[in-house]
Amino acid sequence: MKINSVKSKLDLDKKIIDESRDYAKEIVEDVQKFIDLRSTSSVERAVLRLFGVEWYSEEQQLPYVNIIVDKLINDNLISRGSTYYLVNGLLRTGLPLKEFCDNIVSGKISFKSIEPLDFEVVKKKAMDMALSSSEKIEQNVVKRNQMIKDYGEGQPPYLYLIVATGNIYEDVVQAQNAARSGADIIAVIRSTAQSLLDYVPHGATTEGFGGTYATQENFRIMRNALDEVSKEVGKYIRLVNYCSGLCMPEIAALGALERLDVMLNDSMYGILFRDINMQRTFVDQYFSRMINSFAEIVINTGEDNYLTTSDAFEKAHTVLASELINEQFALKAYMPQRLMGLGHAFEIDPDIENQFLYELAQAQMIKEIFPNSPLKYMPPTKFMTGNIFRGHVQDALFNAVSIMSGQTIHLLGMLTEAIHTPFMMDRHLSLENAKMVFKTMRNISDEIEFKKDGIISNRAKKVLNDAHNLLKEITKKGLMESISEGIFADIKRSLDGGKGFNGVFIKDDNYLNPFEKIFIEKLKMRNPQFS
Amino acid sequence: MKINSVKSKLDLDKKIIDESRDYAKEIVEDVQKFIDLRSTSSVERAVLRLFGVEWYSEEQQLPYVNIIVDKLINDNLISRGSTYYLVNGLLRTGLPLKEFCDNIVSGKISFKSIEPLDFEVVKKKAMDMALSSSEKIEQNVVKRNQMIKDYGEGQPPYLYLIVATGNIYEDVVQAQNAARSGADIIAVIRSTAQSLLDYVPHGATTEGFGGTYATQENFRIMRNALDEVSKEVGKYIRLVNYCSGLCMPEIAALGALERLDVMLNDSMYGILFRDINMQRTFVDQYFSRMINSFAEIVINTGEDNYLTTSDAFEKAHTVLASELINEQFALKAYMPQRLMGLGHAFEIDPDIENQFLYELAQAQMIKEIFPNSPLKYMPPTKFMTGNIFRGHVQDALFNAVSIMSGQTIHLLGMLTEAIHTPFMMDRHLSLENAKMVFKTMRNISDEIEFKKDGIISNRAKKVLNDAHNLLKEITKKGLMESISEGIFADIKRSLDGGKGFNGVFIKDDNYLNPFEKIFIEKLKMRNPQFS
Amino acid sequence: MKIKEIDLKKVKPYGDALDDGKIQFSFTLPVPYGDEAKECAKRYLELLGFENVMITHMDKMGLGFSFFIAYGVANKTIDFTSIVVPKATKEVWDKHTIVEKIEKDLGRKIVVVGACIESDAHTVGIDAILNMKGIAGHKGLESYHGIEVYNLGAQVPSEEVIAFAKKVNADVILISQIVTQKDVHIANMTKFIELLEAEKLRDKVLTVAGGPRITHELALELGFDAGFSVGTFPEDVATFILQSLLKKKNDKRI
Amino acid sequence: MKIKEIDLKKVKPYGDALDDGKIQFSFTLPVPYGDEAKECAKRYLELLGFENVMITHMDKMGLGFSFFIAYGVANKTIDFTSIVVPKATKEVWDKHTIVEKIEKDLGRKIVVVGACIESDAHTVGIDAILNMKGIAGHKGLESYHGIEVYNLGAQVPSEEVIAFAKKVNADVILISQIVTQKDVHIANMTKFIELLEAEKLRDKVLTVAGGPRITHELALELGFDAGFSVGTFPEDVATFILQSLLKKKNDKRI
Ligand code: B12
Ligand code: B12
Ligand SMILES: Cc1ncc(COP(=O)(O)O)c(C=O)c1O
Ligand SMILES: Cc1ncc(COP(=O)(O)O)c(C=O)c1O
Repeated sequence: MKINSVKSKLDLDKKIIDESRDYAKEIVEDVQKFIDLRSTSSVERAVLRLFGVEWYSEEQQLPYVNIIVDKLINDNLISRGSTYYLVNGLLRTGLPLKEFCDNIVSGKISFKSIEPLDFEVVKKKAMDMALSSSEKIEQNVVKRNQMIKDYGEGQPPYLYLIVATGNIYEDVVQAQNAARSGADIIAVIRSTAQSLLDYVPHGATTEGFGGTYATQENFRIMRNALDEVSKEVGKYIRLVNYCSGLCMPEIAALGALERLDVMLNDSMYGILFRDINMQRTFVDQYFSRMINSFAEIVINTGEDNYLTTSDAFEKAHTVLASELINEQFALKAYMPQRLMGLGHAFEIDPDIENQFLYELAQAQMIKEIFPNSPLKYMPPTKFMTGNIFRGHVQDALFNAVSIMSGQTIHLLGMLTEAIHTPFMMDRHLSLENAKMVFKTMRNISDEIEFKKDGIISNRAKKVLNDAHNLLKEITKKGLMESISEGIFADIKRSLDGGKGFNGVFIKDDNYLNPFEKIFIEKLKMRNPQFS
Repeated sequence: MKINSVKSKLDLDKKIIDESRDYAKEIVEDVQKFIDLRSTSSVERAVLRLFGVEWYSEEQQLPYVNIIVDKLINDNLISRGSTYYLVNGLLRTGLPLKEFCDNIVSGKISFKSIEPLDFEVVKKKAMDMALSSSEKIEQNVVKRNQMIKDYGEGQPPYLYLIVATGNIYEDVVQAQNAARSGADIIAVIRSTAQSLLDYVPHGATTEGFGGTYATQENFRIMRNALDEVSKEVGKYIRLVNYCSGLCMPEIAALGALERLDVMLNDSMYGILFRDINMQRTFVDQYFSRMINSFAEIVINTGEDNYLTTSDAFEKAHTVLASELINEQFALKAYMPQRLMGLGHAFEIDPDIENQFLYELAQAQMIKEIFPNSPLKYMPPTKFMTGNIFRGHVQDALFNAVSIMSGQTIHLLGMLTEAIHTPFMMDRHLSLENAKMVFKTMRNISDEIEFKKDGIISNRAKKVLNDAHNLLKEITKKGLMESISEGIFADIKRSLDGGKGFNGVFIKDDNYLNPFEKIFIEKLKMRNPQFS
Repeated sequence: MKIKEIDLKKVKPYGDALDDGKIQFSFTLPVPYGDEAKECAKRYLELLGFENVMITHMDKMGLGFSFFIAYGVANKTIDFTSIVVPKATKEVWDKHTIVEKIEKDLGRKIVVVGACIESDAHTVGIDAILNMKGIAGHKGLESYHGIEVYNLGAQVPSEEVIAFAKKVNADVILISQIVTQKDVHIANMTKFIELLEAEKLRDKVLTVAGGPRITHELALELGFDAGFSVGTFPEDVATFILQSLLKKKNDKRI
Repeated sequence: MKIKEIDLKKVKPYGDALDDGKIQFSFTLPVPYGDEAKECAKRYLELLGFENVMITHMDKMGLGFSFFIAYGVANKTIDFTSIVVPKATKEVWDKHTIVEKIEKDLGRKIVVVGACIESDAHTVGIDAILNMKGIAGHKGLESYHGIEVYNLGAQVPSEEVIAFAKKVNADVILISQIVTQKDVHIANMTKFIELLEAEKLRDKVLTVAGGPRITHELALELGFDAGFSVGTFPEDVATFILQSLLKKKNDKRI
């Protein structure tokens, strides 16, 4: 993804930025120690999916991976990880993958009944198998790069549009038409209920609620549709889905396998906004991000959400603080900055005098602090109303700030935001709005400077200072404790509360996850910053 | 009218500005010599109107002033001006004004039949009468100032809206509602045909064509309506009409008498866009502006019109050149800068990359060159389409440039510009758009600086240079010759061509216009720059 | 005045003049872009009964879809004077008055339970009504002396809300529904009321619904005692609750 | 595919899904702002035949007027396949071809007279067609070898245009009408054609009208030979003229 470079204009104090980053690092290292000791049911399911276990049991109405991992849990075997038992079984039975899994799922074979081979023997085989799976993902990376080379791509700010009909086939119609109208990136919004499902639904789906289920087959259908339209419009169209919720690592695996390009993935969103257990989320995000990074998938973090429940003007610094934390978590997962689509949003009340200046200050500040990250910029939502004409102007102002401050991933604001999930024509008008503003202001970021110690510059400094103070405070308390006190989004979550806690387990000394090893090794090679 | 001050950002060469202004001065002085020798039928009618001759002959379907001046022309008396014969007649007959005029109009008394008194005697009486008329106008000035003091007023950019139903009573409904929605200034658009009528229609009118006739009674009705709503909304609402066309000086007189606040008045618009004779226009604009100035009416010049027939990007410099000329003409008529609402417009094709930057350059440049004039900024019209949503965004960009560059009189762009004369709801939405953009960007002009030698700054310099060259060329040829070569708006007009030429005459040595004398004297006192 | 008087018994849209009937439209047709599409859009609006139809803009929207902006004239009239809209409260009291009246007139505290029920996770609206912070400077019910608030949060099943309300002996249940896609709010609200009836609580507790697409009328229709929409302040809701409880109290007395 | 196929014989608006019938509206009613106004707007759209009407925005517009934005569902369908739109030309030639064909096939120059007639002073449109400069890089007819152009400018009375056309023996008269308020363009165009008929020139010269609200259909209806609207290029007009003149020539031969 191309990232615009924007010159520094805010006169921010580098020392405060560096210190803030150091605090964030300290905060995250603390949590990472905790993460390193644990795995989760969804991590193990993701591992199985990476091995290719993509089947679904109609009888049990569950994916194979869930049935298998549940058996390992019930058999008290999970602390070694799913790899060991899968590979051990394959070696012992000599069955092909599908057949072996069929037998486990149907109960014909039980894990306990298979004699364990020597760890190193299993590990060797597991590494071989994982290597060949990883190659599939690497081929996706190659293919993406080739297509971008062949077709070209848009230019930042990339125009990002959502489709959300609930029916993957209707989504295809709308996504292709959005691309024809100028979209660069298409996100298929997920059905609301999905993030709290502890399994990934299966197959092509045509009924969703406020969105379309994320399934491997739906990923494939949409990827094909976008490849088709990429060719037609002469521009590689990126595909997005949500790597969030109880199945975060599995979705990461599916995204990697089906060549998604961008995934919403946040180290804390699930905790705060879906009441998913903290421990579960921290562990899940680590492996998810490693997969994302390996697949060269750009992640999008969810700080914009904070501003839907807390006030964007008063709590602007929480966005920055959270981004610094998200950055450190991503680095821990061997993700380079160029894949970190840190999120922020244009959500200050437009009734505040000089709102535009404050939004500009915030957007420019974030860009200056994360110059190498493909920032994800969210449009106004909370202060949109049923007045679509006014909304269209709010969106135009948002578009203006985006191009003025060099944002990378530009989610399109919809004039009907407060009314319904977007109509096809809403998307069309919204694209037209953004394209027009971007074109007419193309080089504005290069042209305009900010007054020293003016409203813009002072606001940015204040927000940075506040974030600095907040991070300092979190360093003292620890992140988990801070979250339990409601530091982000005015939402409080406890260490053992929330959904999915029972999926967390402490890893055995003999725990095995060959993908983690391979990814780390290759990511170190690919990104010199980690070696 | 308050005028925002904007700091200099474009690094324009003061020498080139000064030289350009000197050229404009030279150009205008040349024309002024020509003007000083002449008067016109409409100037003489204006004089009569200032004396209070406001009646209308139903029988002849003409205003008294037309009938009277036509008689003077037919009797070959006009070169002394209308004042002498009117006042002489009054003195000789001892009749009150109305009765005397009745007799002239009905033909019962003819001017020729009245023996001429000594010039000085008539002059003395004329001066007395004119002085008392002028006081009425001065009272209007006092009243306006008092009302602004009592009610307050908007802040620049002042929101300027048009009404144009054709029916003055329907206009009142719409104008009052526009004020209630936030308008600062209301213009009653004139019926299309009116500018080419060689008389001012009479009475309250309810049928117009694309606008409402400008009549003294209509002025009164609207002034009362706006005074009423000013009180209601707690803000003095200004009234605008068109001081253009064949009756320019008369409309100026009516505007002064009925307390209009702003009048469209241009030294060349009639020539170019209404094919009114050049000589007629130059003479008429001189006396009109003097009246406007005396009544403290802000004029609005019409350079925006150039960009409807020539290309706004290529011919941007003609706007500046024309403004410099309009400024000099106004100075000759003893009008201070603070009353010169020089016109310009946001009319560059939005399909040109960086259009916004070019518009901003132009608007800022004009503001820097005329820092003390209440600039009139016109919205996009030519590139508006039937797509009202896109149009609303174009208008938002225009609003942004206006607040960024400190414009004073801000004509509201209408999302339906390419479709119909504005609906009530169009005005409402358009006000909402501008108010929102202004509020959200309130202090932006103070906050933002332009890169040295960037696109904005270079564009402004280029336009200034081109205007400088153009003015230099006009200096050589003379303005009249230049116009005949199509220097403005790609339109060519000849010295003797066009409408209304037959109304121009050379003044006698004994020519008398007491108002001119009084106005000049008082204007010199009021505005030290002229004494 | 020389213009037609507005006849509120025969109202029509007003574009630029009384009774010109002008309406603006935008819509998409699943037909390929071209002159035929434009004509089709025009005739479609004519088919719907509009006159003087003008397609002012047409655009290609991908393959096989065209977008239109249009103006047209509607000729029917409606009698404005006959329209009566039921309202939850006639008069809204301010916080101070409410607190005073709770103490003096009601003489006991009010227990309120609130939640975003079923699939809905949009808590901002109900939080605005219930939480201390309130909205736009208007403090929420938590801040009212004499009101005891339990805010159960997002995606709470109706069963849980009702069970909780029973437990704390609630006077009022407030439920919020923001998502309306495929009329899911109607389904959720109906389910809630049915469960409440099954529990025989329907007449014992006051039920109040809210959300941007909830009208008082709709709420009544679905069996609630009141409905509140966009722009509601905590005191609007508190007034309704208190007035209803005072009425109950008086009714009992009689 | 698991979605309904589009049936072009039964077309309905498409909001977010096939046949959902969604349309957006905005309009003003001359009624005072308030809940009754909102209900009135809703019922009015229902009266016009729309279902599922949602007033998403209401605003006060001065005294006694309210502005509304709404969405609703239209349930009628239209047969797209039956729509046929008459067009001035089947195929448009480029300038080069036109100039060549004038010389070779027509064998004589074409005389064109153009004007903005009556009250209309909007010359930009007709200038775009006639003047050297043209529009968007497409040169105007003046630049065509073989076409002689007289552009009479703004606000020319029909009488003058016709007299001039007679004088120069025009093959074609082009008239432009931009202002349409109170249907003044219809009145002006009708007057023009009547005068032309009175002069017995109706069958001798080609008549072409143009302007943003002029359709080919409307022009034919009013007695013109063709009409052109927004987005017309000089070559569109030149092609029509040449094709008509060539046809005339051939018809004579036969
Ligand atoms: C903030 C927000 C979110 C946040 C919610 C955070 C939170 N904790 O609340 C997040 C990001 C989580 C979110 C998620 C989703 N959202 Co959402 N969201 C919004 C948004 C931008 C603002 C809503 C809001 O907070 N308004 C401000 C409050 C104060 O207003 P209010 O709710 O109307 O409340 C007032 C009144 O209605 C009333 N009121 C409300 N409730 C009650 C209750 C009672 C008892 C009373 C008396 C009064 C009352 O009083 C309040 C104060 O005046 C709207 C768009 C918009 N601008 O409206 C979309 C919107 C509501 N979301 C939408 C959707 C589809 C979703 C998702 C389903 C998307 C997806 N597929 O993932 C998810 C899932 C959420 C779920 N399960 O419900 C759609 C709903 C479409 C529809 N009409 O059906 C909207 C309209 C956006 C859109 N155009 O697509 N969303
Ligand atoms: C420029 C302009 C002016 C300029 C005109 C300068 C000039 N010499 O032309 C000035 C400032 C003088 C002006 C004045 C007025 N205008 Co004016 N003006 C416009 C504006 C902004 C642009 C028109 C334009 O130039 N379009 C660009 C050209 C290239 O497009 P076009 O005309 O459609 O032409 C194309 C096609 O239609 C076609 N075509 C056009 N004519 C012909 C002829 C033939 C034979 C053919 C084949 C093709 C053809 O080919 C062209 C090229 O593709 C429009 C708003 C808008 N954006 O449309 C208002 C607009 C047309 N004006 C309007 C009005 C009301 C007026 C006034 C009456 C206002 C007043 N009361 O004073 C006056 C009076 C003018 C008069 N007597 O006619 C209204 C008309 C409303 C209506 N539908 O009735 C409009 C729509 C603005 C509005 N919303 O109020 N105007
Ligand atoms: C990181 C992230 N994940 C997920 C979502 C939303 O989807 P859900 O919570 O339904 O997975 C969001 C929403 O903005 C988000 O920011
Ligand atoms: C100075 C001036 N006068 C008059 C007009 C228009 O009105 P008319 O020519 O009908 O007088 C304009 C239009 O923009 C103008 O700029």
